[in-house]
Amino acid sequence: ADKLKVGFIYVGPIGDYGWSYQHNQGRLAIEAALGDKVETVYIENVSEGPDAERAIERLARDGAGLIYSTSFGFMNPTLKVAKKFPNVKFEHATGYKRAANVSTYSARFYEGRYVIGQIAARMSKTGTAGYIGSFPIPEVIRGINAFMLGAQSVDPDFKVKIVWANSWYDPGKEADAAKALLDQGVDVLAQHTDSPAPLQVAEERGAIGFGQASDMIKFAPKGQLTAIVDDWSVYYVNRTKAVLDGTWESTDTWGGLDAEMVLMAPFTNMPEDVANAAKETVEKIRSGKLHPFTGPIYKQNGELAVADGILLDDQAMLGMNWYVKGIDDQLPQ
Amino acid sequence: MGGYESIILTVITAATPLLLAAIGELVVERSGVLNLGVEGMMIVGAVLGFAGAQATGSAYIGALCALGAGMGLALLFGFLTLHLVANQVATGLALTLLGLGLAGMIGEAFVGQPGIRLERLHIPGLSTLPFIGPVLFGQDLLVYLSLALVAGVSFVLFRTRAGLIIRAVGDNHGSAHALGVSVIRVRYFAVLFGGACAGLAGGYLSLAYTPQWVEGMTAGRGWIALALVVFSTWRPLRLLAGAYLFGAVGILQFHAQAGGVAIPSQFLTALPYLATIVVLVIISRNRVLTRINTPACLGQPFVPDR
Amino acid sequence: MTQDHETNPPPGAGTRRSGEVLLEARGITKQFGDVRANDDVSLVLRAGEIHALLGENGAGKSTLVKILYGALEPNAGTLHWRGAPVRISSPAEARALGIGMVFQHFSLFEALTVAENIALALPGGTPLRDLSKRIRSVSQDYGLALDPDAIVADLPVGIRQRIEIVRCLLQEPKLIIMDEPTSVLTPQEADQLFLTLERLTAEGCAILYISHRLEEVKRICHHATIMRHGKVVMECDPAQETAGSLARLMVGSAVHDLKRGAQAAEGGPRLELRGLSAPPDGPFSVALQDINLSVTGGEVVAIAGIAGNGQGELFDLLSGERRAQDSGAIVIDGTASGHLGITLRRRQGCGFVPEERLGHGAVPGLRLSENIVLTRHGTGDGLVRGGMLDMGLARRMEQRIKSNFDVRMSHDDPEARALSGGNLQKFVIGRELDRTPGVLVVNQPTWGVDAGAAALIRQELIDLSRQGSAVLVISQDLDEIFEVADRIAVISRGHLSPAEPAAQLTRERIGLLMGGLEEGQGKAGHAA
Amino acid sequence: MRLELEKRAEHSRTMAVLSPLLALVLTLISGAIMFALLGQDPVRALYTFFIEPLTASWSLQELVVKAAPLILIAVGLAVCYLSNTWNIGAEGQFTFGAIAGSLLPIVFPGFESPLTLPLMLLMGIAGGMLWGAIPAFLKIRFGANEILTSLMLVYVAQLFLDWLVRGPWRDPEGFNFPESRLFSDAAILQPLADGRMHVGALFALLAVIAMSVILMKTLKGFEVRVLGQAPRAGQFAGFSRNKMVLFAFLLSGGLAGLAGISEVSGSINQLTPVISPGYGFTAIIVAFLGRLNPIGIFIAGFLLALSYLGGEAAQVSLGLSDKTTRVFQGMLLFYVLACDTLILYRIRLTRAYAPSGKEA
Ligand SMILES: Nc1ncnc2c1ncn2[C@@H]1O[C@H](COP(=O)(O)OP(=O)(O)OP(=O)(O)O)[C@@H](O)[C@H]1O
Ligand SMILES: Nc1ncnc2c1ncn2[C@@H]1O[C@H](COP(=O)(O)OP(=O)(O)OP(=O)(O)O)[C@@H](O)[C@H]1O
Ligand SMILES: [Mg+2]
Ligand SMILES: [Mg+2]
Repeated sequence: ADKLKVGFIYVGPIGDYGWSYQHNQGRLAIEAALGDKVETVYIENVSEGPDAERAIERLARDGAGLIYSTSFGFMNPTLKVAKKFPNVKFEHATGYKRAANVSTYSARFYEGRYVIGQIAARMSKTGTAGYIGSFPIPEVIRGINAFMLGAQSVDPDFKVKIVWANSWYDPGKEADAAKALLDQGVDVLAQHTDSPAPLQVAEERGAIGFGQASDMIKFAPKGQLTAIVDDWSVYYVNRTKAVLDGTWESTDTWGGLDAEMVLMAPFTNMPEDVANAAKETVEKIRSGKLHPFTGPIYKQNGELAVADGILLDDQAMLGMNWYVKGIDDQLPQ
Repeated sequence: MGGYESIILTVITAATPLLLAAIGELVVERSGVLNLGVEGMMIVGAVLGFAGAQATGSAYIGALCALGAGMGLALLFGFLTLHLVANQVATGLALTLLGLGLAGMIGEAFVGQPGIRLERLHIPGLSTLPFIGPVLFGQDLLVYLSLALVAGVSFVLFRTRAGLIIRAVGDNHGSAHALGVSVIRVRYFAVLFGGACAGLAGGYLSLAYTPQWVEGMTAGRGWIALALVVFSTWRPLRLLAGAYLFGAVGILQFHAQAGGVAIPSQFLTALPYLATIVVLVIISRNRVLTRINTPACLGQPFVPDR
Repeated sequence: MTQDHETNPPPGAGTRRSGEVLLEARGITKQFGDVRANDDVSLVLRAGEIHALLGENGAGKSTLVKILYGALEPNAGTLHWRGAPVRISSPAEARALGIGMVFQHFSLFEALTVAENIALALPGGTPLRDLSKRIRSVSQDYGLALDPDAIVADLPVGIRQRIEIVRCLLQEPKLIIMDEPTSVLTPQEADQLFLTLERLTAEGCAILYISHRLEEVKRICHHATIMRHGKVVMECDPAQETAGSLARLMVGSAVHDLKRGAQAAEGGPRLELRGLSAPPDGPFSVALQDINLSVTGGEVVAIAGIAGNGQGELFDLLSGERRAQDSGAIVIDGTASGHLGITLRRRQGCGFVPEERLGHGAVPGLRLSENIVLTRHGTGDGLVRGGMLDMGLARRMEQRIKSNFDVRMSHDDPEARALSGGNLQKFVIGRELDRTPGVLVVNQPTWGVDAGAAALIRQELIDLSRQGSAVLVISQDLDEIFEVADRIAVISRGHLSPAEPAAQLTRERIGLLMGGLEEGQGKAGHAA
Repeated sequence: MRLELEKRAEHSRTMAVLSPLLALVLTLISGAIMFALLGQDPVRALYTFFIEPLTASWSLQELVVKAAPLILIAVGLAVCYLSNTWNIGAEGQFTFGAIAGSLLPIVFPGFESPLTLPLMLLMGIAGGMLWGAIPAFLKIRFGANEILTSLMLVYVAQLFLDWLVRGPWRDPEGFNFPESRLFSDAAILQPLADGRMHVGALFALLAVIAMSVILMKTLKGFEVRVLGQAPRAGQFAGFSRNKMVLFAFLLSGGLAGLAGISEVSGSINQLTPVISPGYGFTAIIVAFLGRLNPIGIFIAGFLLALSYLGGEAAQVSLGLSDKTTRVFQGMLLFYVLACDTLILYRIRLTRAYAPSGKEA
């Protein structure tokens, strides 16, 4: 009975091989690391609408002492349930509202995107990359900006074409988007949607691209340059231990390459110098020498967004809804 | 590859699963049965197609498995709606639910594995011709099959006795029975054919379109296929046009986005749906044609006198 | 027409029980749930013979012939074809033996062409184009002209009957089963059919002929088998019987003649049509051309005509299911009513009975009491108050109609579909008569109804008129028309001839009018 | 031997009651077998699915929360299907109703008065009606097939909502995340008890009662049934097919819209890109499962809601996957549909007919 029950709420099926799949890997890591001190349970495919609160409450009522709600849309439901169960600890991914028993956490994927931006600029012959977005939310926009800043650090005239799939994962649609981009003359693909479909398209068409959420090298042995891997296991194991130790506190964690919440898959299919440059960038970011959003950064209309030498603060990054100069897409306002 | 030919290739790829599923459903509906379980049969086809290819290493065997999977679910549907005269609408919806569940269960083992791609058939000499080469001669087998099915279904339905019987059963099952046509048998055949096509459509997704298994990868294409059948007023050639139109609008919206058209992407994404409505409205104004082509017994239960 | 029928002797008369035995049924029994539709029925059909199968509604005739045709399976009994036992388990097997059938309720496909409809009943292998040629030649040959490329939905009932017959003929059958083939035909069409039958029997064909029209049975049949409650009660030579004696044999008791009574004192016109015209309301419908008619209280006026000449369209306009373009074209009790809907016309005191009982006059899946609400919700009978239904009242009305009009049912207030056709017709007419409507329009009052029930219904129509109501009967059945009508008009291709007193009209003249004799006289011509 | 159906002369009232029970028994047996095959204790699994959610007040309330929108939508759809109008776009009408109803609390957050909620609900109903009126209009005016148009409009409504909450209606204090501002208390349907059950549940109950009365007791309900079963007879009765199409779409759209705004106001308290776990589609199943009868729908709504709750319970306490739930639900539906055959037919196994010999 002194086992800690750890609950997970997933927005998709654990078989999506993307977001929910990676969180489930984190859950398995807890079981592997903490063995019989914990018991984990999960509910998958929980819609972000009215069902979320019930699913979370179900876990709390079933005796979970720690609950991870792993999607932004679970934010308000998590807080509501947390209010009712002050003794249960909650961890909400990618949100911004906290409480005494609710922590938030997310990963600085944009650090990885800066790295792949640089690689893209070095590898592209046409000087244009294609970028498949899921939905225009700050998380994705931040990624696009980081990618662009990375690319511009190599080639100031680099271009990026953006299409929105309006879906987190629909392999067919993502593939169509990828093909449309390649047909418009891009030769490198980046994606912020979850399926390996765009990479498969790149592989087939002899183009290159980057994996998303996990290492997708199997899907594109010649086409994947690297992948930004979501790795929640370190964080999950630590936080679960903290509950076991009684040291858990409400915090906001935003870990990146240095916290090993974001990993880069091996750099392949690129010349050694490109790979070395990339590794160097990773190292610099990890050690804090390089921050992707360091001024001067200009918005699309030329307005100065971040002054010279200033680091953009987390608050501004969290709600980012502007593009950096050089991107000629338009955001819904 | 030049711009237009690859756009056309993309459109063909996007339209093929819709076309495969819809041409099967067209035959089903022509025989008077409404099977709303296309999405369910497709997704089971997708997962078993993938599984079959993984197990044997052959995408063709995978496609056969997909076909068989679709037929298996169709058989279940047939038993309920034809033998037990259960409500077809509700049974079809239940089939979708069941299919999504089964596929997820079966697919758990295959998540994260790259699939085996159905090869493109390269016809030496022809497929390297500029423009028409890749478009006409460099496709995979299922693309040709989908086109052959349209031609074949069109021919069989309107030029052969078998097709005549199918249309007759859909038009008036009572009369067909009185003439000695085994209504139930004809409908079983049609339902199984529809299942085979839906299964293949699913297989196309996991073997050719995006060779992988991801849960829920049909993403509503079964519903679109159903809509296309209505859109086509149950005529195969119009179905072909509809599927390609839908595919084309879907692809072109990505080109519009990438080309920097300043319209919110949601509106562009909604375009294929809006276009379908508009074209349907235009078609529907010719009510005589619609009436003659609509199977009069669609969805109605039939129990033979014995 | 290819033959002049004056020069042909009238067919029939005389027994010819000499031909080869083609089909013999022994001890056929068929059970439907609690109903024993056929009980140990035996029957012998010979080549060259027209064999009548008689019986009142529900006697089991259709059931028996469906068994002979392989469309139903008997529970017991055997069939013998030319002396050898056979099992006929499907219509295809029956056709292979040489048995053809013309169904009582058409077995046609509306969305298909005539040729396709016919092809479905023939063995495969004939290309449609060759078949079309054969259809053209055979149908010409028998005087039943058909356009093989026409779509059935476009065709009137009479032509549909032709398709059934030609379909049967093309199979070159040795035995033809006809279930009430003449119920939708004009006298001329029926005569043409009889010639065809005569020719077929001369060629050695056997014909099993079901009809409720006893006169025609007497005229053309060589032998008759009479059924009652599923059993064969008697065999006879119909030529030796009278229509009355045949009816008595069928029903088991006498059928009374109609009492006409004197026409009531001439009232004013209650229903007037003044230059009523209407364009076709669909691709398959007939245009009505300048129709004039006046029906006064106290009389029954009948409109004769071949099916599909605008009767349905006229009925829809009279009932208000379709509005007239000119509101003055239909005058009811002095009020211009062409623009009114059916509910308002009912409120004016009109009653309507359409041709189709199930699906038009009544909803199959609803109870009889609910079917009363169908036509009487807006007539101020108190069935609806403040939008709420008074089903108690409806049930009391149902009881009343049931007892007043002898509607027979197995239990109280059943669904309409559970009633036999004849009983449903009694109910549908009783529902309107129960209101004593000032104007009653009835389309085909006794279609497919047996002699006993038909007599009852016709008597009710006459009685209503004698109470001062105007009754308009649309019918194809000339016997019926002469029985009930005071005046008769004929509709042909959307034109209506002036109504003339029944006593001054002969069948021949009506036949000519049906053929379009007076169409468009003195008026603008019409396109054919 | 072969299976034969014999049509009953009329609907069997006994079987109408017995068939769902039979279906339930068959489901339980098959479910037990399936769970045993998956290595579970069948009794415990079935208990988790069907009984456990009924044992606690909170889950009973959750059951109501889940069932209410399903019932509300399905009751409206039943009127459509009874009148032979094929609205399968309730999901879109739900969404559009939610959008329209949320206009007040999002665009005019300062407007807090006792009128706020009633106005929101009315606007929600109006929004659903508006979205339903489109396919009705296209059908009446152009003869466009409503199955297709109403389905396509689902996607359009969802994308429109998506655009709104990511664009103009984004919460100004929400760090540009895709969500609207939270509704003020004046715009929230109040809870009925200590749990999440809110006033919206009463709408479902009222709708069931109202629709039962309308369908069984009023001329309008009669009109619905007549036009659905025999359109020609409906015309003969003086009812208008076109008006019925409009009526059915407005009614079902309005109820779906009401369900939409009730969910948003009562459960979510804000607009988000996803506001429905497919209520509009599940409600189609509920409508048929309840045999298009309001009382039946009431029961069916709870049954389906129970299977969702039971499914979650099974995931948590038995580790059964979400897919098992769906398979199980599919099975339940199949049995219910199959057993309904008995209402209109007798089933018998017959020996093949022997050509000679008297009675067998
Ligand atoms: N499929 C059936 N199921 C149940 N009962 C049936 C069925 N078909 C016919 N019956 C019953 O069998 C009896 C005989 O019907 P049948 O149709 O053979 O009569 P009929 O002599 O052809 O009458 P009609 O003159 O009206 O054509 C009727 O009482 C009818 O109720
Ligand atoms: N398919 C069927 N299933 C069940 N019962 C049927 C069926 N067809 C007919 N019946 C039964 O047959 C009777 C009506 O038969 P039908 O309509 O053939 O009339 P009928 O008995 O031939 O007399 P009528 O000449 O008045 O139509 C009803 O009692 C009905 O219950
Ligand atoms: Mg009969
Ligand atoms: Mg009959």
